[in-house]
Amino acid sequence: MNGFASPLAGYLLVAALLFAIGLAGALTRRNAILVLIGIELMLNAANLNLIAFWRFGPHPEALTGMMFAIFSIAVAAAEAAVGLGLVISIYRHTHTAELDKINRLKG
Amino acid sequence: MTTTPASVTADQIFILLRDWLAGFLPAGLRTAADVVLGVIAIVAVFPALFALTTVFERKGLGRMQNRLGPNRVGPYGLFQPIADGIKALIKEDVVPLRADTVVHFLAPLTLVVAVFMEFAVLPMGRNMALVDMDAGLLFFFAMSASTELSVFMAGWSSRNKYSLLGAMRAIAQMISYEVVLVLSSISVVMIAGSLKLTKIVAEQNQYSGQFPHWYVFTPWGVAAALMYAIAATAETNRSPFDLPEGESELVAGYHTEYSGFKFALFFLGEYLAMFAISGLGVTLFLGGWSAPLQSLNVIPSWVWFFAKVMLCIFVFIWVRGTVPRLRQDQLMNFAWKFVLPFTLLDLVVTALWRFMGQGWLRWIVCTLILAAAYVLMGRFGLREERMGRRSYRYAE
Amino acid sequence: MSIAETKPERADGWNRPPVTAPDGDGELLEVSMGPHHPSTHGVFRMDVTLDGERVVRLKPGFGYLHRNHEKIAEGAAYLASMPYTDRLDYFCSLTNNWAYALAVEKLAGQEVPERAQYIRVLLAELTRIQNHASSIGFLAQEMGASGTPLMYAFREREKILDLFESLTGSRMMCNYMRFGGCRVDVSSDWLDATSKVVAALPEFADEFEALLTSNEILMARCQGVGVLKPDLAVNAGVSGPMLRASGVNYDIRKVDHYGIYDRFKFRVPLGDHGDIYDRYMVRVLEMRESIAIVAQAVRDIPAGPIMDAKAKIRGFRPKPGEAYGRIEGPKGELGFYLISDGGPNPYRYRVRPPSLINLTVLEDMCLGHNVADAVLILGSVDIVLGEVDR
Amino acid sequence: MSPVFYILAAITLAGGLAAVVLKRLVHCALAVTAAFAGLALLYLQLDAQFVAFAQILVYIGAVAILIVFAILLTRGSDLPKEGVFSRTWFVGLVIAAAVFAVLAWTVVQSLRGVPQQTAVPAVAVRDIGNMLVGRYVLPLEIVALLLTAATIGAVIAAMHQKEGRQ
Amino acid sequence: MLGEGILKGMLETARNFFGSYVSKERLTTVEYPEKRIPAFANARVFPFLVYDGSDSLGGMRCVACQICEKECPPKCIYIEKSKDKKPDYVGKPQFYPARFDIDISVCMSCQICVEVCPFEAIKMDTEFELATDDRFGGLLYDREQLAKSNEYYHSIHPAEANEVDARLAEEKAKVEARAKAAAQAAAAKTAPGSSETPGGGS
Repeated sequence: MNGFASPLAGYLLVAALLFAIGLAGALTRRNAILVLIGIELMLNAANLNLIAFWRFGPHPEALTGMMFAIFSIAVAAAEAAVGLGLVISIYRHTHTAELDKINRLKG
Repeated sequence: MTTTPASVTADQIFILLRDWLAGFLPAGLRTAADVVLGVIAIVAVFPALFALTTVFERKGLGRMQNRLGPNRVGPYGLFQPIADGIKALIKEDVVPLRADTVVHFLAPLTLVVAVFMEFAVLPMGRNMALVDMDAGLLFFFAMSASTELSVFMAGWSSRNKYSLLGAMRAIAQMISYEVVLVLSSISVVMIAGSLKLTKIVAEQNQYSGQFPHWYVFTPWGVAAALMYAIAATAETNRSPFDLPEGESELVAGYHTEYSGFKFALFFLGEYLAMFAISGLGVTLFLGGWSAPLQSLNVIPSWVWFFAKVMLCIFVFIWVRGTVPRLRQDQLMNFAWKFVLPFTLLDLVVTALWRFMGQGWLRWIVCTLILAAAYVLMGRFGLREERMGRRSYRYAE
Repeated sequence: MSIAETKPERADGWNRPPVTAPDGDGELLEVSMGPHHPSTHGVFRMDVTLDGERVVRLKPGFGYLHRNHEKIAEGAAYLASMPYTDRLDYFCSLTNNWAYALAVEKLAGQEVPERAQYIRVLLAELTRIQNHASSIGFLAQEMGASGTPLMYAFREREKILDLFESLTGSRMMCNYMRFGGCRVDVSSDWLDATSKVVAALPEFADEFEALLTSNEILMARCQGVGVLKPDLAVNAGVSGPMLRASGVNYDIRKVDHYGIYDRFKFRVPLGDHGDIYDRYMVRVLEMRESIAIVAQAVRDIPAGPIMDAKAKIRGFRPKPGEAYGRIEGPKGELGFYLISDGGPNPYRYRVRPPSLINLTVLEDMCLGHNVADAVLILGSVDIVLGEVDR
Repeated sequence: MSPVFYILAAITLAGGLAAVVLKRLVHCALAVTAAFAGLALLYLQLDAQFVAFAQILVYIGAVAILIVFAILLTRGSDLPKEGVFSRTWFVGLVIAAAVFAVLAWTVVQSLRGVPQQTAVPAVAVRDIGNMLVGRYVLPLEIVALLLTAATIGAVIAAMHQKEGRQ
Repeated sequence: MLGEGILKGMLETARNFFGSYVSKERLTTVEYPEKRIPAFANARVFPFLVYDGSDSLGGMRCVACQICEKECPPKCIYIEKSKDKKPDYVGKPQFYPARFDIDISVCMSCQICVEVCPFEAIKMDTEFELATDDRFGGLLYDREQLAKSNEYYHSIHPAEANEVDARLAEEKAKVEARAKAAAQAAAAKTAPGSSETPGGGS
């Protein structure tokens, strides 16, 4: 298994596992904040991929992967702010952050 | 440079010492040994400095208040910190019954570790930065940002309303002022053109005649240094921004429920943060380890660095001895309505400075803009406080 | 939502806004501040209900220092209560003495010799100076000023306490005044020392003001905070610097003409806003007026006896009747109400403590403010729990 | 593959896993912080200093704090009465496992025989800066706009609507 | 300008900081156990019992009249009157305190016992370092512990003690003069009994 033993594969596998963990969290937890945490984990897994590809890819001096990672971090921060703002505003309306109970369109 | 060999030796004494010690090891281990020795030096020097500073702070405050301060343990009370340390160590470690013990235990540790990391990039003398990173400034801010979570951990795990309120206040305050802290250093980065702290010092370590090129001696530098000082005071929770532990409201804030050694760790962490942030301020604005006059370069560079840091600490103490504490909303208003806009304006002025070229015109323009902005924003930016001196009437 | 903004439903303005749900969706947080909280003067408790950090209800709780003073006094001889009055407001034992002595003198119809009157005025104004200085120091302490103003205040207070000790034998528990005069006479050395101390005081007041008055942080914390409207102040019976800071010209020294205050030239400073800053400034200005009064008293003091010749220490039995003696204490109107049935003990003994009555408006001043302000407002009321709980 | 990599990977994955399975939300937030820190260290190991520090600054310094604040504001620090997992947790787990299987299979398959750069790329922060205001200036501006919009949006979403309610 | 007041305050603290090194006025601390402020002449702490001569119990002025016990506001004086009498300073037989205890932990230093005492027997001490680790008996002083000589009284309150001595001497002289007059009268009358003792005035 040549591909499995290479450093890039190691990082990619870690990223894949982290992504799966994040996905599992987002899909199985009740609390909206936990879902957001799961999404953050998935985004981070993607970032790890980007950096790993940049490091082991053909043209590191072009910085493409790194730039993507930087922008992704910035976007993730924005996503977290908006997402948590939404959770708080939903909590204000429904007095719960449990997703199972937030199942109506009407607030 | 007219330094004599003897003064060079004195200047580089710690580097030579380190190399000498590392020389006993096989060549392969030397780099690792260098780092380990550097870490040991930091871990030894700064807590010692912390111990001394606690005495000096108490004595200085005492003198400002016409008291003597601690003077019973050892000569001039210098051994007071040893007594305090022994007391902290043998004191019972009280943990609230319903506290989250693991988090409660981890909070002071993570705080102290993160704060210690900040010292890694500070150039404390010529060639005396432990890790001379390319993104040193960013590293510093990353580390200082990660202390906030420790504060939260302490406040939340204590299961005490005062602790939690103190922690929330501390975080809100630290985040608000961190923005200012970063932005005010950005103007230095703009001029020096690097995030590397040694490069920033090297840029300032030039002299026209005797006079050094420190950034604080420029209009934008003064403004940025002032804003940096305000933000640093808030970031380290010192008076007048010591709301998180304002004892008249919150007992002791997020470390209300800490005692014994864990409390001592918080105390250590707070002072180390103060040293680190003073060290960064010195590096950014006060020329780092460079001497204030060219002819004074015979005195070793690390002496200058520590002298400047202690000067900053004295200013911290002096301010603490003078001013009352702000209120939470006023603190936030001050950050967002005065300090942040002014810092942003200073960034613009810095750019102006950068592109106006040499000459006296930029001095006048930049000074005028900043002075006018300071006065106007001070008067109208904080308008809703409606404060001012009053006159009083008398009844006969 | 301070009471001043709502329309009073009762004529006396004592309608307290009910505590309802917060306007946000958070929950109300109830914090018990005290009795071991660092800023509640030792033994005071505030049950504060907070919406966020905003005070929506504040229940003062006191009685932790209750010592049964009034009932004990009804079982003790008149004189035996005199040392207990020292312990009411332990910052101002001499004015407490005076108020009690005044009440008993009214009851027994005793005259006080001229020299004793001057001594009383002198000591009362010295007491006022040190009380105001330290109360401002405590206020600054509550603001978090690391004790510097407090220490400066204490530095001057020590000098005044030295004067008290050299005259009365004790620094704080003076037990100096007697029915019909004073216990020991002042010497000319003491008067010299006093005039020396008083001559140095204006400089101290300047220093104090340089440190505090124009400090932006102090202004930001104090101005517009804890406003006490004059009508509420009058209705609640508030007195002293607090009342005058609300702009009501009421000083018992001017109103009652007790003692010999008519002979002194002094002015009564008044505030216009009734906030913490006005209370602070009124105290500073009163301090300066008191300095002038002391200087006049030292200059004019006549020779003569210091005790009413008819006064006797043992077997003192005033004729049946009742009397209310009140003075302008440093904290406000301090009154003693006595009923005599002709026996050696008062039949009824009642204190009107200014601290307690000024404290009753605490909630009205705190509502709608931050919890940090509540602490400050409490500090600006200038209470001493010994007097509140008695 | 160095042992350092295995340690860091273990920290990251353990943090992530703990964040997903722990009961108390605050513990989850602290665990996810550990995962973020582990990722930052992985970036460092990958010679991406700038990204690593940015990761710490943004994720530990800001996102973790945001999460923690949100937890406290929604009373999430109390233990939920019902279970912490949703009723359909099994489905989610299966999907996640399937995704991981596919990803892992793809990684292992596609990397076979692909040449990989092993030399450490010499990248200074200056280069990143130049790139940001040079080639990537448009994305930078867009991100700036996005951040501003997101900040305003978050503030409005979470703001007390006092006037509207009364 | 913003910050002006703070700068003014900082100058003030700096003035005090540097002043504390040069001026006594700005460093008022007296380091207590080593240095002390001399006690004021009027200072009062706790009461003690004055005796004349060298016999602390025999020369005690107290006649166990129990007025101070009655007048003491916190009721911290406990007196038991003796069964027998002994002569006082004018030679008149008086009771003496068989027991005279003051609970110093209750005493509030008000000096009322001193004021009401008709015999100048109880005075205020200036000694305040009375701390003890005996919780129960340590601060209950009996008459042996309370007895202090007239010389000691002179050393702590000289002016007041001189006044007291003069008053006592005057009284003694008055009593002696009256006794002499009575004796003379008795001598003049010669025969009738001289059993009448001169009434001690107070």
